[in-house]
Amino acid sequence: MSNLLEVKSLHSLYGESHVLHGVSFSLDPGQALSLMGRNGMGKTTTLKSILGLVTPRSGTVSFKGENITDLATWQRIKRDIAYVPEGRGMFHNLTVDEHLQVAARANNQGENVWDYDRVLDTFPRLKERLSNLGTQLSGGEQQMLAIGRALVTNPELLILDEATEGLAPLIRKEIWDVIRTIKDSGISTIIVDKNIQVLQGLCDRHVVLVKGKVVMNLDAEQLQSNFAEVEGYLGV
Amino acid sequence: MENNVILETEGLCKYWDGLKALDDLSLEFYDNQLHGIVGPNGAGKSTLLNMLCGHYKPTSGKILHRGESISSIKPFEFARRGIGRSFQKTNIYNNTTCLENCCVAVQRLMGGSFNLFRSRYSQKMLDEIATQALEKVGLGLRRDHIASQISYGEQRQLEIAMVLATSPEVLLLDEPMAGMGHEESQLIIELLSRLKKEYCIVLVEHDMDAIFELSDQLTVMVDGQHLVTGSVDEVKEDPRVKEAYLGQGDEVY
Amino acid sequence: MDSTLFFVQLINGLQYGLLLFLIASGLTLVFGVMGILNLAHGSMFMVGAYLAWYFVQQTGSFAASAAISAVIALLIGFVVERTLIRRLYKRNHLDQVLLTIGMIFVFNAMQGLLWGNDPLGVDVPEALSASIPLTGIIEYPVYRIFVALFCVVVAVGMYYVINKTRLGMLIRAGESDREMVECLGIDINRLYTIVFAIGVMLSAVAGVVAAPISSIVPGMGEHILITCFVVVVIGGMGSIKGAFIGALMVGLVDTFASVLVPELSSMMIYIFMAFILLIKPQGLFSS
Amino acid sequence: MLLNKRAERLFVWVFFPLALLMPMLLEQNEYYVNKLTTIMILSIFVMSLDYLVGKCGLITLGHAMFYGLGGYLFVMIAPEYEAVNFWVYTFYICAISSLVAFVIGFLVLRTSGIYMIMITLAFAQMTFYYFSDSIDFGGTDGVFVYVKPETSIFGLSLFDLDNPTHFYYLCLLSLFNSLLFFKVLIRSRFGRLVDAIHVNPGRTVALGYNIFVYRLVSYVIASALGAYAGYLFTLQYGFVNPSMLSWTTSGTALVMSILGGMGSIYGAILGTLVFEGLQYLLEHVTEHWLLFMGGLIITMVMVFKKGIAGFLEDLVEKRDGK
Amino acid sequence: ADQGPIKVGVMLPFSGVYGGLGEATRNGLKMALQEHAEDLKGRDIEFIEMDTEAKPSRAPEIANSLLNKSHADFIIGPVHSGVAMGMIKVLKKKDTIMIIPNAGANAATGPLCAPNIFRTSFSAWQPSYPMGKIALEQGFKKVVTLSWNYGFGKESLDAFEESFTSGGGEIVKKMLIPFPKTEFQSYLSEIGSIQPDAVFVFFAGGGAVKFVKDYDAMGLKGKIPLLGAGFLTEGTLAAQGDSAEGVLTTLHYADPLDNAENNAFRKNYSEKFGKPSDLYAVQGYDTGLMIASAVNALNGDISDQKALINALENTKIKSPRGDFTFSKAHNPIQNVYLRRVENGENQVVKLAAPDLEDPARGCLM
Ligand SMILES: Nc1ncnc2c1ncn2[C@@H]1O[C@H](COP(=O)(O)OP(=O)(O)OP(=O)(O)O)[C@@H](O)[C@H]1O
Ligand SMILES: Nc1ncnc2c1ncn2[C@@H]1O[C@H](COP(=O)(O)OP(=O)(O)OP(=O)(O)O)[C@@H](O)[C@H]1O
Ligand SMILES: [Mg+2]
Ligand SMILES: [Mg+2]
Repeated sequence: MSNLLEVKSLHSLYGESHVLHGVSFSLDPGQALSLMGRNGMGKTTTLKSILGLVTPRSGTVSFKGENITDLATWQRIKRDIAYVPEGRGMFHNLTVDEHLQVAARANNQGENVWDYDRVLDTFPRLKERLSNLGTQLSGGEQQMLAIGRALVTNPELLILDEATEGLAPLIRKEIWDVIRTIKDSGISTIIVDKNIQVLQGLCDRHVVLVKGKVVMNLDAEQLQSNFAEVEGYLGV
Repeated sequence: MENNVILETEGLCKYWDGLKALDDLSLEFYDNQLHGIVGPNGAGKSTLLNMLCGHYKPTSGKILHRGESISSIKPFEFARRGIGRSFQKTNIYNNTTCLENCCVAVQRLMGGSFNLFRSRYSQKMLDEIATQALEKVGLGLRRDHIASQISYGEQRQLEIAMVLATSPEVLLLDEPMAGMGHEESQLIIELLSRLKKEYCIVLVEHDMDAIFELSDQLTVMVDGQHLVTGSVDEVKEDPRVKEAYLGQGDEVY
Repeated sequence: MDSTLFFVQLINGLQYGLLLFLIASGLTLVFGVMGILNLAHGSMFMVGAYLAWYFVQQTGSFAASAAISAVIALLIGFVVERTLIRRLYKRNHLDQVLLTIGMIFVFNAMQGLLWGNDPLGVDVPEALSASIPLTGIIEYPVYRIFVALFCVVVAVGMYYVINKTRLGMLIRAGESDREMVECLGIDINRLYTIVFAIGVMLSAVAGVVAAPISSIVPGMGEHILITCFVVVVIGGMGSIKGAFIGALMVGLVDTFASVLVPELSSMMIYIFMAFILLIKPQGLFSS
Repeated sequence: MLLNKRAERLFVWVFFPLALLMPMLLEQNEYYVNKLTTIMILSIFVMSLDYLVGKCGLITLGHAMFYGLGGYLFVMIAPEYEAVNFWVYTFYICAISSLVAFVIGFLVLRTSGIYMIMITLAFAQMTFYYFSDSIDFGGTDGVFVYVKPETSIFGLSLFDLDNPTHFYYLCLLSLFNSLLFFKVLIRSRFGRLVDAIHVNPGRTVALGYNIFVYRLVSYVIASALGAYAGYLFTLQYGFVNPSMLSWTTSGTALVMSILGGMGSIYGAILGTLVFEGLQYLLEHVTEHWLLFMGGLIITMVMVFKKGIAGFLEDLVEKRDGK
Repeated sequence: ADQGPIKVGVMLPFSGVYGGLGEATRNGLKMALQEHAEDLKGRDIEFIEMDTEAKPSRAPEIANSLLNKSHADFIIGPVHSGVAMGMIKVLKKKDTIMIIPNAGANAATGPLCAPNIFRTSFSAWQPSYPMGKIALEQGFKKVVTLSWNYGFGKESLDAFEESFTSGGGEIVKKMLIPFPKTEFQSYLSEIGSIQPDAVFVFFAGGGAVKFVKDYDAMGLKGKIPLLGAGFLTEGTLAAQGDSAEGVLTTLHYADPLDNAENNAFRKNYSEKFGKPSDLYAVQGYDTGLMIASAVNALNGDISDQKALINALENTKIKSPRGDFTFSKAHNPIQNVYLRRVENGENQVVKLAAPDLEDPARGCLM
């Protein structure tokens, strides 16, 4: 049984404050995993620890069976992981066009399904704004660009932190459709979002974090049966 | 309940070299009402808000505050007139406590900002008002935490607390619920439904549940153009709105 | 001023402006584009000039000297970034001020130790030592024309790389958000080391090219440093086009001020800069 | 509490009593007394810059303009061969330089960041060249002040400025007052705004503050104090030279302030003391002092992440923690 | 009388642009005192060296340190005129002797002259004044003058102008260039369009190198004669190369000056320090001679300042530049030579002004 991603008892700290207390979960190829929890429970920190943006004090992260805990962020990304950060991470001095160009690449299998044009077709709004700087975009447009910038790297694992925040309902639906397409094409995803209904329909695994600990780790059916409890954890 | 027009726009336009981010918008915002604004991404909602608070200068058109044109006054004077705003992108004082964040806001009303000698800690009342603002948004427990070290959602709450602390009469809120958890959102919704009895609130939000629940008036914008303004029910049923913004209503999104 | 003199002064101004761009090019890259506040830029210019002198003495060939000096500068840049600058990215800009001022001290001391304090000169390379008659009795040295052309080549090259290539985009993106660039799978540390080293090399190459038409003296870097900042800032941070136009403007202003308003000529470029910044607080072409 | 860091209190309690005793410990050795006086004058100057840069976030490379102006103003307005009153002229000089700062600040503060650094530099360079080109003020050679002011207030003369020890105490007092002044200022309501504007100017505007005015007030205060330091420096030896106005003077002050720990105010004294002290020591040990000075500065940037003050604070905290 | 060592404070720039000058001066000084060790009547010399970095604002502090901490008997320095002003402020009328081995500001032995201040070099007036007459002799009627816009430069141009215009010459244009700017193209172009009979300049060090090279590169060399105060070609000839050939300058010294003292001095100096001597070494050397001869005259007892000043005033120095004495204002009364650059050396053409005395305007001594 080979996992795509395996996170084992991560402990992460910001300075002195201990945020993750042994987070473990794993993700199979092609699966979508949702990371749920209230504000401040450590979802973003978990993602950052996976990516090496936060250095865990202990614990391991393995990707495709390889221990990547000690690799630099860019080396992990090079193994075909893409990241849409919370807050979008726009470059203030690059245009929309450049955001996409600078990121675009075929993945390690040589696939280039999500190329520049396809992303623009998916988000026609961006096409009209090609020569604007990233920070001149509206909030939602920035979000689209952030997702687009992740897609053009043709990832095997896509990590989305609050990717639908600030999007209009129609666009949000489109994004979910895109994610579903991505998933169907065999790409794995980790999604942080607050819309449980959607996550329920989309994801194969659900991990609930409370104060930096995994309190529930469920598959789709288990979620169904424990829905109320999960909602309790999320404060719905 | 009396419904005065507090804020008004007349033929407001904002062009970003060639792009009409906002085109000929005329709206009225009433006291003691919550005016929701929705529209697809890039419709010009934030742009509108940014002009209402003086952050951007209109390309043309007028903004009237209690009947008086204020399109040409300085940004800080908008706030002095009681027009407070929160930002779409979190915009707080990162390195100090939540309390201190709100104190800055409260102090504008309390005065003494040019007092070079009097200690900033000397007036209890200032602290109290600031604390109340924090408690209103449910951040009471985070009072003495450093703002950069609370979570994103909490920062959003702080964002609102700061606006409240300035005791505005108009509240311009740009996606205050974005990134907030359910419980916190619920808290804000409750808060806003209380506040709208005292303030004129302009709310931009993509969270439809919240917008529908809260709005007394709802404006839909598309591509910088005004599409429709009316009560929630009127707007919900408008086919153009469904097409441009909401979708057919059968999605769970 | 009659029209021929005007014409000559115009050439002088443009030529000086181009030279200024060349001298400022390293700063434009390292400070303007990458956002590293390197006050030791002037020292690198000085080092370039001294290296040029030294290797001309050793090899007898200006071209060889230029090549060796460029490589040495590249190495210096590499080492400085790896050992020092790299540790400061996460910290305040002002720490970079402190660091690079410390570096100025060290470079100045080394210069004194290695090459002494007497003024030195490098001869114009034989192949370019001719002059062409201009007007009246004035001649124009071919080497200066060569320098001007060289500057244009550097300017065009830089503009192309920074604005049109993926590499250039990455460098700019790095100035905006290093972490995010890493999240695109780029080894930002290595990229910045290389680009910083290239910036240092550009500064030093400017020193090499300017050596035959300047006097090589201690402290030559500090005098030019401020002018370089003026150039970059007038143009607007991060804009190659801006730096280029800024340099030309400064060259022209300085040249014509010294002829037309000699009493004010010492202040003129500062008056000019203040004026520009009061009209455009972000410089002429800032993004 | 006024001094809110333990390290800060520690420093103040050690430094000032020691400084009080210094002339006695040095047995009135005029040189050392003078040297320390210079350091204290510089500290005042650096402190005013530290407030501006570290506290207000207004980075300037033109602060020496006011330092020089303090000296030149005295030469300009005081009669050449007559002892004027020190306090009256302190007032004049601070008032005039405030006025100058007001006008220049009005222009300069429209920009920010590197652009502000450069435009402050521009104004400083203009003044620099004005004085170095001027015939009336001795050009690059500078001018002398022949008669030092007397210091009587209400007929009571506390200090004899020709006596180095007296002058020392005057400067020590000035330094202490500057520190106190800034500490009170920072703790004040105005200080809260200064902090807020430094951290997030945009937000402060949105809260309804005219941040320009607060910045201008800070700029004027710091400039006036900088001019006062320049005035003291001029009086110490009775010599004014355009190099007081040069950008390297601003740069060195900036270095001292960063070294001390930006925005900590008392760090300005630390930074000046360490910088001047090191230079003094190294100069006496080796002709290549520049090399070692440079090396030490580089080492200190690497080691002290928040300047010497920050280092001390961490040290004290760590000790307390154990 | 105290018999401890004689303390000699040295305040010179050892780093930066003027570093080379400071070093040469110090070498000359030490060499003279060693050569004349027996004149010191058994007293040792203790040197206290301070780097001025040529920064005027630090000058009072350093001078003060030599005066009050080291209690120096003599303070030698500086190179830079602005520094000299700062030193004089502190040292004037104090119980130490200040000897200026280079800085030429007229004021030092003019309005600011004092009994305890001496100068072994020159006043800015001295090297330039004779050039006016030379220019007239050569038949130049219209001259452009040019220098950096600072004290020394302006004083040099004024001195030239004084003698040149009083003899009927005309200064068609006076150009003052911001210090330390070395971008001369626009000025040279203007000279090219004015086409004067000759150009008189004051530059030193790096500026001199650059100016002479640019003058050549712009095609002016050989068409319009270039005259200058001697600093234009002092210590810069190697860097100037061929461009300097034919330049005429006036100065109180020239390296190839043929007299017994100079020949011995140059030989000894280059043997001792492994490099050729220069003007600044000579000036330092003469400062040493001056101290030695005064100590000798007083038989080693220098405790009486009046007597010491008297002895210093009356020394006649057998200098490599030719013998010289001191004026009332304590500035050398010395020969000024006309020199032409030939084969990379300042060859003496003739004696331009024998025993020239600075007018010492404003000195009340
Ligand atoms: N830079 C930081 N320094 C110190 N503490 C931090 C920092 N960033 C986050 N924290 C703390 O770590 C905890 C986890 O934060 P994290 O951002 O991972 O939460 P989250 O689950 O993503 O929340 P949200 O839904 O609000 O984004 C929070 O309590 C927060 O206060
Ligand atoms: N500074 C700017 N320069 C150029 N174009 C801009 C600028 N700011 C906004 N725009 C453009 O104006 C349009 C309106 O933007 P605005 O931010 O008002 O949208 P919005 O309705 O708030 O959208 P969202 O819901 O996504 O936040 C967008 O297309 C945006 O790209
Ligand atoms: Mg998060
Ligand atoms: Mg928006």
